[in-house]
Amino acid sequence: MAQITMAKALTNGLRAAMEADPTVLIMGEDVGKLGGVFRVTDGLQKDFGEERVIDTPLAESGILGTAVGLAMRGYRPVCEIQFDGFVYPAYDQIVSQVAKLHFRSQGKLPMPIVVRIPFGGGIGAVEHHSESPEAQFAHTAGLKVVAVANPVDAYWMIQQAVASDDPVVFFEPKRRYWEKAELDESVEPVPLHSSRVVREGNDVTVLTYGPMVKTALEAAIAASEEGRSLEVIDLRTLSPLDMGPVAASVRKTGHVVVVHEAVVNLGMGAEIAARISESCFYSLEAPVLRVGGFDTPYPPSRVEEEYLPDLDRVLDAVDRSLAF
Amino acid sequence: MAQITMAKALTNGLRAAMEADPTVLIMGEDVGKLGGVFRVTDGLQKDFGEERVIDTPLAESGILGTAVGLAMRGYRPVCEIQFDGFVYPAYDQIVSQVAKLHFRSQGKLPMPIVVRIPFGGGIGAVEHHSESPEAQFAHTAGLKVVAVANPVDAYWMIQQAVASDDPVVFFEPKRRYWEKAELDESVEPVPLHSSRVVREGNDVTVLTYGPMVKTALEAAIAASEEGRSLEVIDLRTLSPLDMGPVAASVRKTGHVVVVHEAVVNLGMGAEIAARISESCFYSLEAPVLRVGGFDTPYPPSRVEEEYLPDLDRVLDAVDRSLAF
Amino acid sequence: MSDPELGDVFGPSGDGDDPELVQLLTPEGERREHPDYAADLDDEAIAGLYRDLVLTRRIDTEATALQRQGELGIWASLLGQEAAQIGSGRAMLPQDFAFPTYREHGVAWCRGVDPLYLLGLFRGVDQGGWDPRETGFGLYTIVIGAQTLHATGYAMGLQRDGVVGSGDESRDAGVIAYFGDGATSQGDVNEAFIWASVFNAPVVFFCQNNQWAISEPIERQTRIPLYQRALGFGFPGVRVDGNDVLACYAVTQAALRRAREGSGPTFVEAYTYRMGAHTTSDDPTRYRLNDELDRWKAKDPIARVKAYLHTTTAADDQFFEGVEQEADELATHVREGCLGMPDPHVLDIFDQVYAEQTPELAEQKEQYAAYLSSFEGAH
Amino acid sequence: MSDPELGDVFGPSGDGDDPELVQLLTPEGERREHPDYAADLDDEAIAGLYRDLVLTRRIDTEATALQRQGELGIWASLLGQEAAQIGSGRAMLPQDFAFPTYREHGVAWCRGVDPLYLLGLFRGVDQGGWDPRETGFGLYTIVIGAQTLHATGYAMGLQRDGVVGSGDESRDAGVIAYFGDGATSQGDVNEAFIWASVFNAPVVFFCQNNQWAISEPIERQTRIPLYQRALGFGFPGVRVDGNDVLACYAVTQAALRRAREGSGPTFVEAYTYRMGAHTTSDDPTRYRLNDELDRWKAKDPIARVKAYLHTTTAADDQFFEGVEQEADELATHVREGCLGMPDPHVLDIFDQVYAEQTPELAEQKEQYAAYLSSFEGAH
Ligand SMILES: Cc1ncc(C[n+]2csc(CCOP(=O)(O)OP(=O)(O)O)c2C)c(N)n1
Ligand SMILES: Cc1ncc(C[n+]2csc(CCOP(=O)(O)OP(=O)(O)O)c2C)c(N)n1
Ligand SMILES: [Mg+2]
Ligand SMILES: [Mg+2]
Repeated sequence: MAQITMAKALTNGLRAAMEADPTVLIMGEDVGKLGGVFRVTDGLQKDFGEERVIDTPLAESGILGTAVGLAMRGYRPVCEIQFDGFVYPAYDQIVSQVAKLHFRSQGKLPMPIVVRIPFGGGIGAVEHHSESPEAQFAHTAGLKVVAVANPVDAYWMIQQAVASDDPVVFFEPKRRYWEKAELDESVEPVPLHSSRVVREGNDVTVLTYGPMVKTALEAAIAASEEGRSLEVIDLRTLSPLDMGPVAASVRKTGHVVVVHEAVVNLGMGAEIAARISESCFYSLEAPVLRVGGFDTPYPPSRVEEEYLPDLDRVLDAVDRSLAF
Repeated sequence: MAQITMAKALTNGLRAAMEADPTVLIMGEDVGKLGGVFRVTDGLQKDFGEERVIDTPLAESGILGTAVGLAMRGYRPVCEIQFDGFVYPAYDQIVSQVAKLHFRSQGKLPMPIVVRIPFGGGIGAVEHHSESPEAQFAHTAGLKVVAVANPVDAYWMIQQAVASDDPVVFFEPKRRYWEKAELDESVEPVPLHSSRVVREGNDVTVLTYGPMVKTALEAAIAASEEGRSLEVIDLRTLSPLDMGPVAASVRKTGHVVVVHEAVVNLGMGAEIAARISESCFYSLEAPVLRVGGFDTPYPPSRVEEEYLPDLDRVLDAVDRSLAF
Repeated sequence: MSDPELGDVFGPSGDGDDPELVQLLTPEGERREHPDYAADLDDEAIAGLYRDLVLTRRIDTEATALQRQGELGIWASLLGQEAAQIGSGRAMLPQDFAFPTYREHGVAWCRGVDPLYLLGLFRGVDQGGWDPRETGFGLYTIVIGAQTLHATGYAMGLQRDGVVGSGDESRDAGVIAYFGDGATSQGDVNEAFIWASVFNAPVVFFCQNNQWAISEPIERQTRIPLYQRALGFGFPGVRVDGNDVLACYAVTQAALRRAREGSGPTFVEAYTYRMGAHTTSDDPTRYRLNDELDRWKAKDPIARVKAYLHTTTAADDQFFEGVEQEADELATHVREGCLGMPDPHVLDIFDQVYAEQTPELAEQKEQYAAYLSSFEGAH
Repeated sequence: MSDPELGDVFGPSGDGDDPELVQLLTPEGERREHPDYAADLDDEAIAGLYRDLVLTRRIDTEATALQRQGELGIWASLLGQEAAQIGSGRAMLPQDFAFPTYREHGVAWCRGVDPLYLLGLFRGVDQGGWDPRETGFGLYTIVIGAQTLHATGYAMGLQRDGVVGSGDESRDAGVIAYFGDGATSQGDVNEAFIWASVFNAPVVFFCQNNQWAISEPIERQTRIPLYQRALGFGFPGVRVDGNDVLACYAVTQAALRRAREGSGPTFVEAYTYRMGAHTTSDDPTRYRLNDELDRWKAKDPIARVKAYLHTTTAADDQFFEGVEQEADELATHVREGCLGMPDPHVLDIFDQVYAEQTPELAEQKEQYAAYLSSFEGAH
């Protein structure tokens, strides 16, 4: 079977979604001829035309605001935000309109909109190109939020997100766009809103998503060389959270480390820690430890390697948890 | 001593700040002749002129964006956002510019901007007028975030916020604007970024801020009639959090309930719960319980009383904590 | 580069005899000719518009009274703006779609939305109970300007559906985006202009310039007449007497035709006046003078139609009495409907968030239901 | 309402002989007269501009090369836009203030910002190390359009400081907001127009229309010439040949004078071309054709000044050689400075977040320092 990159898997997933449903549209800056700055929409305008793959004016609020109108008319817009840091001009339309219209209309106006956001750091970029704003969307009722970690999930989850009648904020870890995996299309995908154990272990549960899944897996390998067995869970869906596999794991290990690139303060780790202590209070042998960004803006790229959680910082937290 | 409402205390605080420093400006929609829809800036344009109290065009991004430029020129803009739900059009300027310019410039461009946001529900309003977006700002490094709960704090904290060289997002609980208290200006205020025990107790620690402080105090009174002693802490500052008094209380009680109007999922309670279990793991006799908004948009006002945390829901959580 | 003379560009005062202002019916009820616009309405149709105006105003009066009596949380009165709304609303075809603000009660009326739905929103029972798809009337939008982008997107959807410029008049459709003078300052509204222009979208931007954005006069939003904003975006702008229902009808009809034909967007500035407070929570005596109000009273949108109809055979005393009676009946409907409106149930909100319910939320609902029922024993 | 003929409004092709385009120096190096604009520059001053142009281009070339060699994360080339930037930058007085995007390397040069600071940003060492207050040159702003509001606010600050229209030419100041053609679609930029217009703020909106926003041609942002956008907001707009340094200088100077005098904002559209890729990460062969590039090559902003200077006595071979030599030295400075640039220390970022450090962050720094030093033993 051929190896496929995450970027290409997303392209193929989008193509499949567009073939399956003529109401699916793609819109954003440079998504047409250029195929997006990460080439995720490469070739789609050529094949589906300018009416379905729309190079928009340079204005994110406009992208989401017109997407709302298109959705009201029965379309399924897939909006590309060029980089994480540029979603904020569209924030109002996302939280006050996209997230609320189903509720406002008591279900008469579903909002089947996907907001694709390449996110996270590690690519040596300038300011605003390495942000991790997922917690803000997860905090917004009415949105569903997912993050993909590998090409196979990317292929299926983008199709599931497009098929969803609810708005989905879809985070793509840009530093992992060029990682490859084998994609067997005949294997049935798991549901969109489910988390998954990606490596079994007994000593410590490592919870993560998006770009940090790879880091966590590497940490697990390194730990196993020291005789420590880490269970790694890829959360996949950030809202709603799928805590079933998490709770099962925590009951087994009693130790939890949550890892993400986003600032720790009020990041996903906060919610996960709070929920675990609510649901697994007596199983916990140590507090849930959080590894993530410091409470600073994302720093200049020459220090991002030290800013971002890495294998060592994950292992350090594992040590601290076990030593608690 | 005269009783003063929170709205009036804010007016007086702003007036004092404007008298103390000619670079202090007020800007926003309807802040001039009208004195703001809540009359917090009442009379200030008359006394300080249109150059210092600026009725702006109707555009929140414009308000914050021009405030950035004014701050660069040495002014201290106090921006009024008319209602919580209308801060989102300014979100980009707040999180990508106001919050980041000190960092971007390595301290050369301080951003002494105050963003006043009347927030929260309970006033029978239509959509977008009852939101509690504080967690999103607390998650943003570079901002400081506070919430006031009573007229005395309002009077001092607004002056401290204006005097701060850092940007402060200043949340005012609109349902408490007309609550009164005695203001003795000769009593020295506590620092801006400090939390405070507002009622001592031994059985359960109730952590809250803004509009829910009053609710928590009422719950404490009701609980005391049943022989339960609640310690109520007004957090006052949401970023940075002042966890000192919190930890001391938790070590004493072993039981914690966090209360806020905002959606529980990724609300302030999540961070507080995570931190408490990090710092007081062995003191906790029950998980930190959270009382707040459900994971829905703010509902139509005819059900808001049932949606909002109230005395009964706080007591219910207290019971659950003690029964754990 | 010559300095701009502000006097040159600021334009008309809005008086009826200003050439820039399209007017077909004077405040005195006399009909006027305009080189570009004519209302294709016979006197009977004008009598129909009169009825719309009166009934709309009655809904408004009744709702204001209900708010005063504590039955509504708030009410945004359209007093003075009836002609702008009825004129534009009646220019719509069934297949057209309107995106309102929170004040378009007259347009709602034209779209067949039961006024009780409007009251439900302001009472706090729901956030707009009507069906936007059935009525071609979107939900009220409170975040200023947001709906102008929705309108533009919807118009782009019409283009993709092949119902713009197809030549089939029974299918071709257009969109109206309503917004106020204050809204023209929002980024979203200007982005909507750009989108509509670039994609040549079939949308009419219908701005009711009622001279005020709460307490802020129009000078806080622009230093030139608003309809000229369109010049900067490459599509036509026109200022119409917003208190003249015939002119509003004719101008909107022409703009909608253009839209449906595939000739792109138009900006219509309906020059009118907010006769009442911004909402029932507002106190306009703090910021504006009575003589302004008096000047506008003389331009009342209903009085002039009545004056005109008196000169025709289309409306006799019986007609006017009939309309009054209908208005009374409507007021009763509104009042009784409002008082009898059932409160929503808090547990229902959990089901309205998503098309596909989440396990989290289902659980929250269940827990909250259990909590609520724990009180039942106590009573 | 007559249908707009798009042909009528779309305006000039941008060719030099179009009357709408202000041009003072043709691509062939011939000087032209313009009824409204003249550059108050003698040949020596023009030779100075030539030097600026050449040195700016050299900084750009060197930075591009350094990026290719892995020394910079990315670089945004200004190739082709030197005249727009040098012309406008040199029209500024010391007390003026510029708000750049990420591409204004030529303006930075005029403001005395060491190019190494620009490289530092693109290398990822910091986010702009220069002092905006000392240089009157704001930090690079990457979020499209955001800086236009900052510029407007700063200009409002100038008004409040009494340094607008005071009549004292040594004190009166103005602001330039730089932005691209793509940026004109952002809500923020249009809000800046509204603010500047309503408050009559002393700001020049200087739009470098380089025909592209990454892969999107100008038609995706507007259907009329961009300078006409200003018409919709009530202030003058002017289109200048952006490859003509004299015209850019003269037009900007006039606009800045107007601003400083208190006559309000001006929109300047510098009609130019992005000769290179959007940034070093971009591949323009995917979306544009070579013959467009070739047509613009013939309008090179430097060649025409050189051609002109050859017809004067202000510049001889020695002058041109001197400039080349200076350029070589500058290139060395840039290269060596870049290679020798120290990396930042991660612990420093904790101190740069707030003016008043928080206990939380101080603690995080301490813990992280301890963590980092725990590795030191290991090595
Ligand atoms: C984004 C946003 N900011 C502020 C408000 C508060 N607000 C409600 S109505 C209004 C004035 C609107 O004026 P205009 O657009 O002229 O409409 P009008 O009310 O006169 O019909 C304001 C500021 C809002 N609803 N949305
Ligand atoms: C808000 C925002 N959205 C998207 C981007 C990504 N982006 C960077 S440059 C650019 C194109 C800008 O075009 P233009 O304004 O014409 O300036 P130019 O690069 O041509 O100088 C885009 C889309 C951004 N920086 N900010
Ligand atoms: Mg208005
Ligand atoms: Mg460009």
